[in-house]
Amino acid sequence: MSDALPIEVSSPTPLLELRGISKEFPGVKALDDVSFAVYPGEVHMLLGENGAGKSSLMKVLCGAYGADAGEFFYKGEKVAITSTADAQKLGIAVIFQEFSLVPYLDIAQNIFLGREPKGRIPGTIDRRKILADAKRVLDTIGFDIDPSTTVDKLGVAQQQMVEIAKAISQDARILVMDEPTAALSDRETELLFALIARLKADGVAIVYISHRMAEVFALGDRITVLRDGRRIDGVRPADVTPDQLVRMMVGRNVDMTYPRHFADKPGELLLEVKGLTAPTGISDINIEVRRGEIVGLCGLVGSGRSEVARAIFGADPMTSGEIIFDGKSISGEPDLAARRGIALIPESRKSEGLALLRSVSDNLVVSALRKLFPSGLFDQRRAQRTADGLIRQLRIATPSARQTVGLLSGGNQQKVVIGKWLAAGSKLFIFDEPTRGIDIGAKSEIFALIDRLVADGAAALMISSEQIEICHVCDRAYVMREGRIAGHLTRNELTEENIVRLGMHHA
Amino acid sequence: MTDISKEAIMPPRSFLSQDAIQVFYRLLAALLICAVLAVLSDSFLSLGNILNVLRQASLTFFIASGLTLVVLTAGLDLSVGANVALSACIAGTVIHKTGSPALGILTGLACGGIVGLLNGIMVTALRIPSFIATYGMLWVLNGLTYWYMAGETLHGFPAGFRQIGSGYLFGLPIPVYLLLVFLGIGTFFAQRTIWGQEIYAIGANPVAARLSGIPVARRLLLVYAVSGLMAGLASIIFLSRLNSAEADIGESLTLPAIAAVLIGGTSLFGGVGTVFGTFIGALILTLVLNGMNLLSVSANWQPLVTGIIVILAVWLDMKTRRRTQ
Amino acid sequence: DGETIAVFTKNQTNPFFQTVRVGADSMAKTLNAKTLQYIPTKPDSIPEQLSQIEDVVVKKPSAIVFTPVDYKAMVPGVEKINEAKIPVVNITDRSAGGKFLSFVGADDYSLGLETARFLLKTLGGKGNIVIIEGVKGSLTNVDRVRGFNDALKEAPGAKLLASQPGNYQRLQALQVMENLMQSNSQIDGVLAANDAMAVGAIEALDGANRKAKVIGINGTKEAIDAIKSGKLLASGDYNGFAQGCLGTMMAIRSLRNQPVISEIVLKPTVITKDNYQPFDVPLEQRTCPTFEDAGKLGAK
Amino acid sequence: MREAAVASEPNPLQRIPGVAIVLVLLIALFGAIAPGFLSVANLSNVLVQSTILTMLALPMTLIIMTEGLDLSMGAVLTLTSLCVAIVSLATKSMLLGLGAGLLVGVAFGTVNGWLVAILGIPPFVATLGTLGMAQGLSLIVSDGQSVVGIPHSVRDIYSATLVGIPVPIVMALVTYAAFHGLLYHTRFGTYIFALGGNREALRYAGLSPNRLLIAVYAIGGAMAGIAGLLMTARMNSGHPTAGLGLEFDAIAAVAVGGTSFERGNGWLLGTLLGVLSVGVLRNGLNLISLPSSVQVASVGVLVIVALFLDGLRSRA
Ligand SMILES: Nc1ncnc2c1ncn2[C@@H]1O[C@H](COP(=O)(O)OP(=O)(O)OP(=O)(O)O)[C@@H](O)[C@H]1O
Ligand SMILES: Nc1ncnc2c1ncn2[C@@H]1O[C@H](COP(=O)(O)OP(=O)(O)OP(=O)(O)O)[C@@H](O)[C@H]1O
Ligand SMILES: [Mg+2]
Ligand SMILES: [Mg+2]
Repeated sequence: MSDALPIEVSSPTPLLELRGISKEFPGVKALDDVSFAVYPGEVHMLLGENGAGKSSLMKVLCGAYGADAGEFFYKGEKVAITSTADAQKLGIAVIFQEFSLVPYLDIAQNIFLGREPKGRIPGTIDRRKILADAKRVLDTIGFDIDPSTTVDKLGVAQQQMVEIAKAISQDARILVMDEPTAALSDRETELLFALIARLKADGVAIVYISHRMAEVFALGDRITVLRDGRRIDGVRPADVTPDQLVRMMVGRNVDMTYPRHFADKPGELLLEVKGLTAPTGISDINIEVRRGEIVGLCGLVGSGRSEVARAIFGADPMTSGEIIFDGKSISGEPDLAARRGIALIPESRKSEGLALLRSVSDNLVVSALRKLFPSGLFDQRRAQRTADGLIRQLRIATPSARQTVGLLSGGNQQKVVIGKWLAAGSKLFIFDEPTRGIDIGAKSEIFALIDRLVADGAAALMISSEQIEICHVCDRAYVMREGRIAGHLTRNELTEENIVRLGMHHA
Repeated sequence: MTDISKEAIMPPRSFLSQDAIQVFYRLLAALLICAVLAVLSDSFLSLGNILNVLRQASLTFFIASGLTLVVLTAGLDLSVGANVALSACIAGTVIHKTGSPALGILTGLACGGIVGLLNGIMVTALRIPSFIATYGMLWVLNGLTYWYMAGETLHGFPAGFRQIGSGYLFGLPIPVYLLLVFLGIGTFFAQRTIWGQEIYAIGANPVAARLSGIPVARRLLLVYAVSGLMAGLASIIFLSRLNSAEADIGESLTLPAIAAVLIGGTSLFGGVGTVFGTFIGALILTLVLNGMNLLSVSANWQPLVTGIIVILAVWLDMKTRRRTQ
Repeated sequence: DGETIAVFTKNQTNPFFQTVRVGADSMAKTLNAKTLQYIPTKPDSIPEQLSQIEDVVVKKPSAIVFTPVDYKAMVPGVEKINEAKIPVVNITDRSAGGKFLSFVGADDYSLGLETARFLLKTLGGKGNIVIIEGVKGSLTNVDRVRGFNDALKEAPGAKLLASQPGNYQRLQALQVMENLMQSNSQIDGVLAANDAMAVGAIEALDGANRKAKVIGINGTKEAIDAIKSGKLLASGDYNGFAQGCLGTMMAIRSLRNQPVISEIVLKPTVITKDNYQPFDVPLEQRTCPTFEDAGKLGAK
Repeated sequence: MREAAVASEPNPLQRIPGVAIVLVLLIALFGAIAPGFLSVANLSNVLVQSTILTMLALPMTLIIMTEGLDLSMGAVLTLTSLCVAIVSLATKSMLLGLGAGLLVGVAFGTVNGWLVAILGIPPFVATLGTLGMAQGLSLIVSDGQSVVGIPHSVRDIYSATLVGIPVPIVMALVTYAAFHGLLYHTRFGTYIFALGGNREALRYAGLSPNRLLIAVYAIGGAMAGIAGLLMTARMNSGHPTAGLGLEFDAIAAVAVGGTSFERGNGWLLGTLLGVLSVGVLRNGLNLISLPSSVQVASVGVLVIVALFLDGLRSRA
């Protein structure tokens, strides 16, 4: 489907055009004859399901992957992009989905990695200049931080801001952003949007990958949809409805209202957290979760939601308080919590959720070993069957259960993390940003799944930075502020305004 | 439906698992070395020599098999050799003092296991990287053994006890039976028990393993204790085979054991490898030394040849792994 | 009285050096002096022994009894001792340089030669022989193996089948012997450069139910036991105990301005079934030779 | 928006304690109980004795920062030391000897780097292999014998002084300064952090991690060459087993110094303190004449204690 440009555009020649790009990985045709063009001063949204090939296309575009077939044109002239250096010369800069920061270098060194200002002695770095330059870049994106802070001390959101600063500093003509807001709070997201508006005005072409429908319509000038490595269509936001877009992406109708079968009367008490205080900065947390409920846990980034989740699961130690699960007090390591029926779907799937080099099957059964093989004897075929079942149930896009999990797309990796707890038969699911980086189809599937789980007598505690999601699916929610519970919202009170009001400092 | 299109891109399922393929390549390499040696030396292919090679490989294998589990968790145990020395000296003394081989064997195993457990405690409770913790342990053990032995040699053990290392049963050396037994146990443990699976998971990503509900600290303790226990077993074999022990016997055992694990295809980054691979690794190392002895290769060349073999083996392993992925 | 004598030996693991140390201690006790033992933590480590020399020069003991871990590499160390004007006696391996009050040692070459001759005589001057060498590059090994080879030259009927390294290690010697037995159906004699390797070779022979005459070197307790039981043909005695005694004695005598003997090369003894009794006593019960004995033992 | 940095104290300060506490305690302890420990002559001994290890531990720090390891360093040092001896013996020139040692060291370092970077062999395995090769070559070139009779100019390097300071100490100080400058003030140093911390970041920045990696290992080889010269000078001869096992001492010193084996987190000054701790411990124990078996165990205990202290701090 490499038909010519789909729609009329302001400028006659695109800044950069890719024609007939194909890219194959062992067992996966990641890109199949994809054509794609960006024009100066536009925000080009790239949409698609998890594993559709968005990140791959961008990696081809910036020279990180070599394409198996296809041509590149810069301002109408044929060029070769075979390395990141080639791409940089053409003014292409990328904010990757995975961070490309060096932990023990400071912010300034990270921003200018490979482009350090030269000092007087050959080979040395002009320290004063690099700090000043970094400060200037950070100021343009409104990020107020000391550029000599080492990156290992930064939170996820702060790291994302450094990534953005790094891309901006290259004075790029073409800027690719792969899910830049996935880790950002509302405040930082606003800063980013303002920045995008400014760059647009300067004539920078922006390619923007996102799974958030709101952003697509708020920012996009043009939309290209990929599905299974193929380009499906190119449209303008004004010409489509979200439902139509979703259909293009997943090839079928998806219900985006996340229907919940709300429990009329909540079941018995499953989890009771009393006065939980932990050295990680949370204090006096009181939470109750009943069977059949989905309870939200919201607040700003850094308000301590993840810390609560980790402390309940036993991943971090606690200083005082009590956690009562299913009538019994628990305290100890995660293996105890897991055995009693608590599941944690952690914030960072790559570093905390998966063994990236192992197979999908290995990852799916790892939490359920004791349940699947009560005798203690492991049976590969049984594991494989369980995995195949989960792959079907969760619609995980993988060539087989034997595929290395690290080669799946981000969203599919997330499904594997959820899948392993389904296999374990947990009773309480603690989701820490379960839909981060997950496509719309998968999102509704995951919510349907959670709904089914709780309907069957399980319960969920869900952390999400997307307040809409909380409002749609939760029975009620706790709002956190600075390590404490700032308030509780019932089903009727659960609105975005209320969440924000309780979560802000001047509530 | 998207499912159908995704089904279409699945490659045909290969019949053999990745590990099986790697073991197969290794067997091939071992056979190749055998073929070369058979051409170069008349005596190589004799039954006697083959049993001989197996028996020599068994000592390295006992140490290396426990070590394999440690390496599977992305750890390392540099203290195995020193552990063998201490355990052998203690077990030997007990046999001399009490006259009871059974008691001696038990003390040797217990000594090895306790040292392993201490390693495990350093790695889990004190959170010292295993490479460093076991290096420290190596010197502590050496100090203990030197002090305990004070330059003496233990020798002369009951004939029954000596059968373990030097006896035959139905024409096969007893260590070869032990080798087969432990090869079986090790493979079964690693591949067919959930503990084995958990060990692989820990090696692949310890943080994720912990958050998946695996009792990481306990499994690590187990793994280091098993490694120590196997060193204890090796010390018994050593003692009964050589009918003697002294303080420095461990020195020349550690690096060959590590080399056997690596040649056997276990990755130092954890999560990848098999006990059977380690067995073939031990076999390849032994074959090379056996060949050099049979061909009377000068001593000067022996480290050089061993070094090249280690690099070649691992490089070929990576080559074949990439292709079959 | 009350002098401190620093005694340097090569390692803590070889029984031979233990006998040297016990000899030194025993002599020092008799003469009312004290010993300090300096042993590298890594066996035979050159840099470590050099560091220990530097440290001991600061500490200034009354005298030093010195076994170089390597007879050539340690010369700068000896020169440092000389510069610090600490009297030093050389024992065991003859240092290639530096000034010593006295040398007390055995001659590795004749030790190798005599034991090998004894083996060949027992075999009637013929038969198939293998040599198991010690650590490549160590002086003791070079000289012993040279002695072995020269003895073999005197017996044209004997044939050298192989000369392979066992690195003074028991296990390695055992495995080398096992391997050599595969390619040689008839082995009559084994010349091992130390007792541990000789005993390793005997284990290999026993394991294969084969017989050969084996000799070792050092006269360790283990070797004496093996000679007693008829498994080992002979062991060349290096007499470490006497070396320790006499080295210490010379050092103390010079401090007390008594005459010393500048060179004592102990004659090799080939310990066999016929003469092992004097060696079959625990180290602690052995008595040091007197100064008069020393004169007879091998003064040139 | 003002983002509070989570921990505002500078990075190295956080790590000083483990190794620094150990070193200070050791010096205080031996100063109190070991006669002569605090004398200038003895302290100078400790420093001179630590120079060879310093020269190996500094590049080892860089290599470990790239999530690598060089097990061949001791064996390569042995080989370069022999080369220095053989060449200076043949040509009567110290400089030619040094040149030969450097050449061989760099060659081995480059091979290590090539095996690790281009062939992708894990560093532990690659350098375990080259360890064997260097050891074998040492035996072959020397035929297992010591090399003696080398010119005095070589030996003088170890015993000479420069404005009253022994030349080896001067060399070690210069080396430290050079490594410090290299790691913290040059682009190359920045890239070393990235090699361990995030190799992808380098690739996206248009730099070749492979070439950088080879350079790091080659530096290790070159330093083994220079240390080989010192070793030869120290022994006034070349010997085929002189440096065996030194690589583990170097690794231990790096670890004691607080460099972690992950994500490019390295600290050069810590390494220096680590080397000194090992040196002070050995020297002090020699002076108080504890039984040798205690000395053997002591280094093990030092390593464990220092890392335990670090662990305590990082958890606090
Ligand atoms: N290095 C690789 N090796 C093998 N397969 C890969 C590799 N990189 C990506 N793939 C596969 O290519 C396909 C496209 O992946 P890609 O990361 O481009 O998806 P995506 O659209 O960015 O998805 P997401 O929204 O989840 O980030 C997926 O099936 C993925 O598993
Ligand atoms: N008070 C604080 N000031 C600055 N940074 C903080 C603060 N508290 C936490 N952080 C850091 O911010 C990052 C995100 O915070 P954290 O995970 O604690 O919050 P959260 O409520 O779970 O938010 P989210 O899950 O949305 O990231 C973490 O890396 C944490 O170290
Ligand atoms: Mg993606
Ligand atoms: Mg969080």
